[in-house]
Amino acid sequence: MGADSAMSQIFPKSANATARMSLAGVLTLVLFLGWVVFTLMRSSWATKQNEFVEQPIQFSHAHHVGGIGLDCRYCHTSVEKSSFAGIPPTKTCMNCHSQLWTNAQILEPVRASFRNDQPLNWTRVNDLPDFVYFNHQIHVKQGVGCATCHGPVDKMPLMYQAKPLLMEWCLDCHRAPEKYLRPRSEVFNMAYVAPDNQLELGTQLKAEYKIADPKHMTSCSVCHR
Amino acid sequence: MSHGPETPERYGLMAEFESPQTLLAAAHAVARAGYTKTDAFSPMPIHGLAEALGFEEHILPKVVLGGGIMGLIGGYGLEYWTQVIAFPQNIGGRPYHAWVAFIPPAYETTILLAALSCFGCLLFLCGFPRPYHPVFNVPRFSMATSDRFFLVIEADDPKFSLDGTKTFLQGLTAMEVVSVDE
Amino acid sequence: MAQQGFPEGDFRAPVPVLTPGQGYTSITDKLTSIVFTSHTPMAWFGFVAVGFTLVMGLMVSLTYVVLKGIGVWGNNIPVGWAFPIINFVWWIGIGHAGTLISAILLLFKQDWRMSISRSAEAMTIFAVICAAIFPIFHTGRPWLAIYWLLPYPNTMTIWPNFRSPLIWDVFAVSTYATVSIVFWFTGMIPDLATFRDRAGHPVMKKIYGVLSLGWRGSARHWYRYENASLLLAGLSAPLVLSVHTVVSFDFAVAILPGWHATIFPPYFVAGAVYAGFAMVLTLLIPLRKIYGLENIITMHHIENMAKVMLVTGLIVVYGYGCEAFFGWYSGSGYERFMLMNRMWKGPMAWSYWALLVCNFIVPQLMWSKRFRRRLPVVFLVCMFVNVGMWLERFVIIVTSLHRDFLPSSWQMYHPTIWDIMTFVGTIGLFLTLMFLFVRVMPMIAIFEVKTLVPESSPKATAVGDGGAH
Amino acid sequence: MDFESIRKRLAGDGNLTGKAYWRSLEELADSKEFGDYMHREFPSQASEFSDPAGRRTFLKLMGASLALAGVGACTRQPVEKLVPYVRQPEELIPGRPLFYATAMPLGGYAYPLLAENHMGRPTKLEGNPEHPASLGGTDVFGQASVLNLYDPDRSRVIKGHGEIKTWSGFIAAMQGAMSAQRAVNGAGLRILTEPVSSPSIVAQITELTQSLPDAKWHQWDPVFGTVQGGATSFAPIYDFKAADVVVSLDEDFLGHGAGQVRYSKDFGSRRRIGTPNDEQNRLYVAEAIPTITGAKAEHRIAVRAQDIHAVAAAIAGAVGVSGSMAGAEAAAGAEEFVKAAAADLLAHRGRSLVVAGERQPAAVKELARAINDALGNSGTTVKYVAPVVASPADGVASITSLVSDMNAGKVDLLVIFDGNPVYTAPADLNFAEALGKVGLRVHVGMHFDDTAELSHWHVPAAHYLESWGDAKSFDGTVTLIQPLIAPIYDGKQTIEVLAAMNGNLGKTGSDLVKEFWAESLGTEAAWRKALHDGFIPNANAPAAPAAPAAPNEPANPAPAAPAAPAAPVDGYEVVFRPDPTVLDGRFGNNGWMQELPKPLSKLTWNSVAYIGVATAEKLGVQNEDVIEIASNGRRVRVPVWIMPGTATNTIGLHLGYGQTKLGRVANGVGMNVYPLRTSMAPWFVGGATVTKTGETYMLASTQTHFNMEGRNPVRVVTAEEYKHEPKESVEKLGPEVPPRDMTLYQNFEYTGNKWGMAIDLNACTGCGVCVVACVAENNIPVIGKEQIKKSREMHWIRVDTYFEGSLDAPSMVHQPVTCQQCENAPCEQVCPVGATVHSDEGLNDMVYNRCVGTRYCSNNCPYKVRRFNFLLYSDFATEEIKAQRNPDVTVRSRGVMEKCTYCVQRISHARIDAKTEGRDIRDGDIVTACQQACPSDAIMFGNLNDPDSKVSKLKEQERNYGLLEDLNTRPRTSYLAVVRNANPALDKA
Repeated sequence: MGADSAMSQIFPKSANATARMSLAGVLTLVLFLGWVVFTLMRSSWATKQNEFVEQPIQFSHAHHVGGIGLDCRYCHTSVEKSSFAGIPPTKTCMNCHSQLWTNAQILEPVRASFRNDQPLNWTRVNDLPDFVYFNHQIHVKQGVGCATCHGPVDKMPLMYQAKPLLMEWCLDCHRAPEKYLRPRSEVFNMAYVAPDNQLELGTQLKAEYKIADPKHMTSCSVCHR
Repeated sequence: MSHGPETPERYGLMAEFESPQTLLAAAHAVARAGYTKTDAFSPMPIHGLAEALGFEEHILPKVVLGGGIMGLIGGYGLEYWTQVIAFPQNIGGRPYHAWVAFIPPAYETTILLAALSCFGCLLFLCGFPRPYHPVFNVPRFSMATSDRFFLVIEADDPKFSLDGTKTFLQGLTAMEVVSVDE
Repeated sequence: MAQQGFPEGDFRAPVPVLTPGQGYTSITDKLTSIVFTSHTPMAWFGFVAVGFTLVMGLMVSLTYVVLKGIGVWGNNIPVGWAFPIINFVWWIGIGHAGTLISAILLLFKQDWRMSISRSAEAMTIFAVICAAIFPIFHTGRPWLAIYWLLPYPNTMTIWPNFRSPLIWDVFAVSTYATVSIVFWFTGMIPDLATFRDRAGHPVMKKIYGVLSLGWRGSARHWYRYENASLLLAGLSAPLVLSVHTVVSFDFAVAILPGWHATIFPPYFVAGAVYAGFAMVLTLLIPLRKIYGLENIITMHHIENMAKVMLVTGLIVVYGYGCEAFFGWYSGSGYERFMLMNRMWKGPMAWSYWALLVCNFIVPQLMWSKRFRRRLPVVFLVCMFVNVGMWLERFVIIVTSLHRDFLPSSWQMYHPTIWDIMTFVGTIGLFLTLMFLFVRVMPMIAIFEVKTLVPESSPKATAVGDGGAH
Repeated sequence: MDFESIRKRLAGDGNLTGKAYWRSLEELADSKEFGDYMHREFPSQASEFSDPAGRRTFLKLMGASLALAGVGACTRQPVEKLVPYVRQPEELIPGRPLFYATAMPLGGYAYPLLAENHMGRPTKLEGNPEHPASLGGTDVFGQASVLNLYDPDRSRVIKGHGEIKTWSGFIAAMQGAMSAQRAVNGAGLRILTEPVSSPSIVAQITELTQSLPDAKWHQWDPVFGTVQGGATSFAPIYDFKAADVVVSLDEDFLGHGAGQVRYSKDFGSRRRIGTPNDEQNRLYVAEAIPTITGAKAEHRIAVRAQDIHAVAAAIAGAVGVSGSMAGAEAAAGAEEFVKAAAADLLAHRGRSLVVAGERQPAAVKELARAINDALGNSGTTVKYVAPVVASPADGVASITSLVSDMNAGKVDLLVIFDGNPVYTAPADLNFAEALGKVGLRVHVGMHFDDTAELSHWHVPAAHYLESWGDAKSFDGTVTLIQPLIAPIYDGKQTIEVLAAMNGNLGKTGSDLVKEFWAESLGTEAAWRKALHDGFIPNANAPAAPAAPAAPNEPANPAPAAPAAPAAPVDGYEVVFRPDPTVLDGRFGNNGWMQELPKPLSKLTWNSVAYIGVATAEKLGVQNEDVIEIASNGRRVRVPVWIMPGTATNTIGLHLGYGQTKLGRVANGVGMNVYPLRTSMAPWFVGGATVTKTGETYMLASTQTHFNMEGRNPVRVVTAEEYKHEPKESVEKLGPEVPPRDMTLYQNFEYTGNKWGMAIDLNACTGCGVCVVACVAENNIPVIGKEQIKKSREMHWIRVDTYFEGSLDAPSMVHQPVTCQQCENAPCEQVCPVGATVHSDEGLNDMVYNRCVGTRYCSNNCPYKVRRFNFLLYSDFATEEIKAQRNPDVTVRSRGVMEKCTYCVQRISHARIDAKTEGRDIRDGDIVTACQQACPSDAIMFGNLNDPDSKVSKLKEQERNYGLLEDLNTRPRTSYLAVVRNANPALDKA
């Protein structure tokens, strides 16, 4: 065993610093990745929040709701009677557009649809996973304003998803509805602004509308079947 | 001899011994002689060697205990917060705070953190990782991990003097005494 | 430790752990040469080849399972758990021997552990790896199970259910894996340093240099090191007991007759150690032959392990007894039926008797010193125990499930080829990892073995060593 | 197995289009020989290849699993389209189902239904509560028939001489043929239909036969109107409500037939006792092979079908029916039974009832009537009216004469409406051969089946949910059929084809039906009301030949003098019965029905030979052994299933299996026993020989153990015990139940709604309707025989059957078991991810999208009611099927656990509607699918916190008990014990 043969110093002085740096580096990297995942889950990339969606017709809610002042229910007829708010049949569009803008190019798809009895294919904007059973009827009834979930639709030239629609977002309200409730009369009012005493009002409405306590509202089967 | 062309700064003097017994004896002698900045090297643990060099330390157990307590509190805290505060749910009619069921995970986290802190603390105290160290500059030191025993007196020891210390070491049945460069 | 005046042949006279005539140099040379040799023994290639082939099988079967669903296995309702969970418990059990040897024997200052502790620890880690495959892949949606079982802040604000023994499992097994690895690595640092200094090739030197973190055998480091080892051992001991206790909770906490039994924790732990030692022997007997380690892993070791097996085996058998007694004494019709079904009436009664033969009858050979010292016999007995412990889990899981409360839901269970491929595959994985480890890492704790050399004791007077320099 | 044949099939008979090619590949995988091949080559793997789930390709799997991964992981959702109407129907509210009254015509009878329609898709059928023949209940066929609508194997094109033709092309051809017939007064024209009660269709046919006096109208249906030993001039209508004692002579009135639902309701009303002192009825049954009617009987004897006449005669004699009874003494081994039954009958004059077997000779029916007349039951518990279906009543005679005409070459034009006579006609008639002698053969049917293949023309028929029409229910009530959807495969209705033959073209079904009823109903309003109600009360259907009187004023034709039938023959007796699930085979391509366990044997996907224990011992066979049965020169091979309680030397065979042309589900499943069935003896024949072949054949049963092992999951007490010590008698049958307060934990309080269910086992007949209803409501997948065999059935509610007593004369009990919604749910505690937790209303929620599939919950469920998607069971590939799915229930994917949730979707809807109306949920607002379908009202669901709810009242009864309650699971579902009102004279227990 020739020990002399081997030089026993195999690393330069700098190696010590490098070693410790790399150790620290690994730790920070792990933490960083964790942070990345955490934010990515909630990012608008994952939730599609605030994304404009390509539609067969560039229908402007801003114009129809904000401008003309149509009520939500003129088109979304079943919002008070059904889980599904309802997408207007072409007929509804033609009610007006058989007189107005009858040869506007942008409306051609609508007329075509009406002529050929071919439905329009809209792209869903506020899209919940298929295992979530959201019901418009009850939310509208219990004083949850359209704008609370759909945002300032009257100011949206093109429709986009205003809220993340993540489960934590739903639960935020299901755990403490008083934070968002408004009088039934104001549900369809786009201009409504929450009063300063929202919590007070909300608590009072909650009692008045007999809204169940969080124990019920956070039961799984309320939304998942 | 492995001196570079220019003479670099000296780390200390290293004496080589043949057996644990001789090393241990030498260590006692060195301590008696009043040297403080010293160290001994052996391929396996030799009981009483560190003490012979006048070394004592009791941090490790305390750190481990601390780690354990953190693990316990952290683990049980997590369970309590998630099951009772964050999202309480009626699971099979069991209470929200089902402390009986919460014991096993808390127990495991306790051990986990204790063990990790023990390992971390060991590295920290030994200053690992430390791939470079002056003593490696001595070629024969490569045998310190197989069958040779070494003793070093560092140059910045107050009592250190090249010749005096060298002769002193040679007096301790050292097989050989060499100088160690930084 | 020299003979302190015991009369000749007194059993209290400590047996030398190593065969006499071992020195630092000879030990270092011998143990480093295993890795730094130019010609690897043919047997090594043989084992790795076999192991690797089986690993391929494992990959295929796991892919198929993930693509098609666990329906390709034999599981059904009522037998919701079968091969995968049996294998999981079996592997986890095997793992326990390693920790037990290196931790508990260390606390009890059993010197003979030193020659075998390292390989046993390695075995632990590889066994846990094999075990971990099953709980993940046996779920219907592994791609979710793999992270939904962990408590992390998610967008659903949902947390795991800490009342479920499966979550306890997640914590226990992951902790066990982590701590074992830490313990194992800590133990290797000085030996890696030895490798660093013995390695010829500069790259090898560098690699081992990095791994050994710059260990130089300083007295202060040794002092802390021994402290740390003791502390880790002190932590591992309760850990290893808790792990199989928690695994047994998977069953004990359920209401199923045949699962719902208070005896399970101690009985499972004993079983684990039993299986573990059997596996250690199964590995070491060939290994010491292949690498000619007879001087370091002596008959003394073999015999001690055989004894431990015998004892733990008897504890396990006592467990069987208790199960039977409780079943009868409970007075519960379900429990009694379960026993009858398990032992006589049921279509799977064969498995119960086979398990008694493997775990109870055959190991009794170990009472005789003659057999304990005859390697083929010991090896054979270990094989029986390995099989027996697998059968034990089969009996507990499958025969209890297939006939539970409502006669209308009683059904049979038949494994499929994919069940078998997956199981055998993990054995291959285990072999492969084990032999790769032997090839590149110190399979025996060099520095510890050195402390067994007589002159390393400070009191010894003899100077000089058996080795040459 | 030779690959040649497969290759040939792949190389393809020319008519395979690209799409069809893949379908045919699947059929290939289904084909018998391929199946066998798989079994031999890959014993354990067969399933993956031959079950529906297994037929997914790897790629598809990959896709699916990735999609699944998407569900949980933070990946983006796939884009979803919204397609609104162009012009929205005014009554429609998007997202809300509409209900329409309609009816299923089967064997000439109407089965009244309410169809649930989601945005134009009929998804679920329920009984019509207003209709006297339904009262809200249905039978299994009513529930399952919605799946036939979407059957992907229905024929989609008109075929003429092997080529695809148009409707006008067909009309042209028909007009040609018809004009030829007009020349000869229709001498060569024959029309073959199934039994018809539809006034409008009858009108069309009459118009035809009047204009062509020599044309003949034949009727054939292998089940309905098929009589042995002559037809009777009258049809009985029973009133089980009024009957204290019922004697059934080989009649399965609870298990089969047009009256099943109403009869079960009435019969059940005499079993759903409220207090221990309520009088319940008593049922005596003499039958050859066990039926669920026999299972309900207090006293049942197994006698050969041939000997029923003797038993009837003996009873007649004992009750003193005038005139000496032939063979009255010959009731071998039944003396005791006869004596007791007769005594009981006499003791209940006017409140008793003798029911004669539909499949027994006229003589037996006449005897039964004589007895009822003698006892003064006629008019109180039974009414005898003229047959509801239009003549001819004797299908066998009808088809026999048709075949002889065909053989004689008298038939130039044969139009076959529905049915598959080539497959079902009596074997001795050689219908297929005779068909070859017909000049022009036209087949109108839903499938391109055996008959279609041998016909020149095939016209796809419309499903009744696509048709306008009318039919009479068993009691003569005229019931209207209105379409829920336009014909999806462009099918034509019988009435349209007939009209075309009559020359009035261009009329839609609705025109024809409406026209027909216009005058009889008068106003449009009346018509609308009739449509809404689904039936026309007491309508005197115009123009129907032999106009049947409506039940309330019975035209009471007197019976002919009882003529003794042929004397019994020794040797083995073969008894043919319609299959409980596929009937005569017409439901063969219906996956739900194939997978619905047969009531007593729990067999799926197969037909077997039911034999008694003694017979089995004699033959030295056991289950799955294949025997060969030979009867007058013809032989079939069938696997054996030992059914305790089958008459010795009797072999029970079910029709409808072993088909080859129907579709992907039916083809190659089971054995075809029609070859044994002759026109002389369509229902039972003696003197058969049986040999053991030594072969075995795999049978898949969902229950393998029929013994209660002394655990009494079903508690049975005698009426006596129950009267004297109501509570104790029931409690002592189960282990002690731990007191509620005996717990370390504080019990959860359920304020507000607290859902619970009670199931009256005394009323349950074990018919299995609840199972099909649940399947339809909850999108439960069909998994195939292999998977069933592996014990992976997916039904959320199952009907357990237990046998007790002697092997030869066992008593049988049924128990529908579904998730018990335990308050201390063992499953919840062990789920690592909290995928199953309790709702505040006490539901045991199952959150599919959270489930990772450890199956721990199932292991820990003592009831084993949890179901696991071991493979990708839900059919994501077959577009047609998707339209049937209930949009309110998640379609579960691979790797998740699923189970009953008390139809939580219905609960949610009721809750939301109640809240919207600002009120509480009323008792009865929520009706679970199983409860709704149950023909004997055995299932009750409601709020346990409402002391006045029906379910609370039921749970107050002394016979109420919880299943395995001793485990302290605290089930929300409880059972009401069976009370046996045995005749002391016979009771040996």
